[in-house]
Amino acid sequence: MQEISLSNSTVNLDDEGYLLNLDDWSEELAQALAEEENITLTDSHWEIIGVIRHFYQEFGLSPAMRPLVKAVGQQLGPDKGKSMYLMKLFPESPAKQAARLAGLPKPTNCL
Amino acid sequence: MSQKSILLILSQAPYGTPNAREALDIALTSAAFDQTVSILFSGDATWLLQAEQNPADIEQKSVAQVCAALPMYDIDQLFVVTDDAEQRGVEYQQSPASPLGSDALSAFIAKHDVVLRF
Amino acid sequence: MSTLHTLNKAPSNSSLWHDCQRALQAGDTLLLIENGVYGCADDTFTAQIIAADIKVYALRADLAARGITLSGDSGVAVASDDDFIRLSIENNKVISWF
Amino acid sequence: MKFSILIYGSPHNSQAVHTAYRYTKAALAAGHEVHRVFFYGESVLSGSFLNAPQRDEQNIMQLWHELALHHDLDLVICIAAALKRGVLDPTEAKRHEKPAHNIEAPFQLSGLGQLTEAILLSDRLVTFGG
Repeated sequence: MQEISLSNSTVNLDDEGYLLNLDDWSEELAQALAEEENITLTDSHWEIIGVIRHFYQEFGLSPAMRPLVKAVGQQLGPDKGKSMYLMKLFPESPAKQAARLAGLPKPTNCL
Repeated sequence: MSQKSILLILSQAPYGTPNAREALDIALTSAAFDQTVSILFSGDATWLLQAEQNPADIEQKSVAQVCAALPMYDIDQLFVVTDDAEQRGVEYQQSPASPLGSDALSAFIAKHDVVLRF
Repeated sequence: MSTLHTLNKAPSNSSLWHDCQRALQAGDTLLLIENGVYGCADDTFTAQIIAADIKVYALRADLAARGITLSGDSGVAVASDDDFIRLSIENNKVISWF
Repeated sequence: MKFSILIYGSPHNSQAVHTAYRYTKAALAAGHEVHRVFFYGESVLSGSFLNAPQRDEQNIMQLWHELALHHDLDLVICIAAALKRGVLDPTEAKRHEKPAHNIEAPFQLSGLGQLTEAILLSDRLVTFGG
């Protein structure tokens, strides 16, 4: 288990950095997780985090890459609904990294 | 990798056993690997298409929600055996699955390369 | 394009037998395995299928385990494990009904 | 010919795992290739070395184990199905902070993608359900 310290609390994470308790998510947590991965969250990142959280709410799944690209395209327009665009924002692996920052479970249908 | 036409026949009810959900996970994964998967809802699996499922009180995830996600995974070849749904009184009319009569079943099944049935 | 179907439940599981039966096409093969071989105890279950130009086999080990013997004129053939492999190859795909 | 085997039935509550075993053995004996055996659903319980049947009863884990060593078989247990049923290898036991594990080589945990790959690369996929 890992921990991450926020201003008023400490949040538990699993060994891969995903939240143990999904209700612990906050924007401050997303910031802190992003810093650990050397990502500075811009509006473009927040848009994607919003899309992926909405996806989880609607379907009960953390999306794999293809459905994530599709959801982003539907909600933010075709220019952003491209894997290249997501790779620039989340270079490690967009589906996994965005799910982690958004406080969702690790996607199980990933490659 | 090569392409094969994969048909997944679901026959079990959405709740009570994990079968339906585990079968859908095969579809989601195959789609993530860029494979074309068709899904046929037959028998008690026609209940997956029932409107207004709310499994919150039995503390299970909604299988209907997963079905709703299928088009996002580009799984849009969905079919329902209408005789089975109607025999059970399933309210499937709003679902995106195309109707298939049981007399057309054997020909439909025969045209796929790989058929998994759960 | 023909299919090998395997069926592993007794005919008392009538919805499974019904679902399997309506998926069979002329030229297909049905192999009864496990409790499916109880379908050989009464010819009426298999006679209808055979009449539709479907070959019907029952797996030897499962017949023996359950004490089921085939009546000579039932039209059902006994299959060894090797026959199961051969039938899987002779047909284009295998669908399992369970 | 290249086969892959998908097992779905429980080792304790169905005959599926044993029928699949006999099938695999017969395919190998006839000189065919078995590309992968994929354990899904309740069949993941087959891999546990903590199953302790009576000495005079069948030990299905042992049967598969010996067949795999003899023929260099790829025995894959679906990781998602396994974890929720308490089937873990040392790595997953550590990751989930569990005090024990119950599977080891030649069984290995992997994702459902291994099933998709097996479907694509095999001439026949044969399912054994519960």
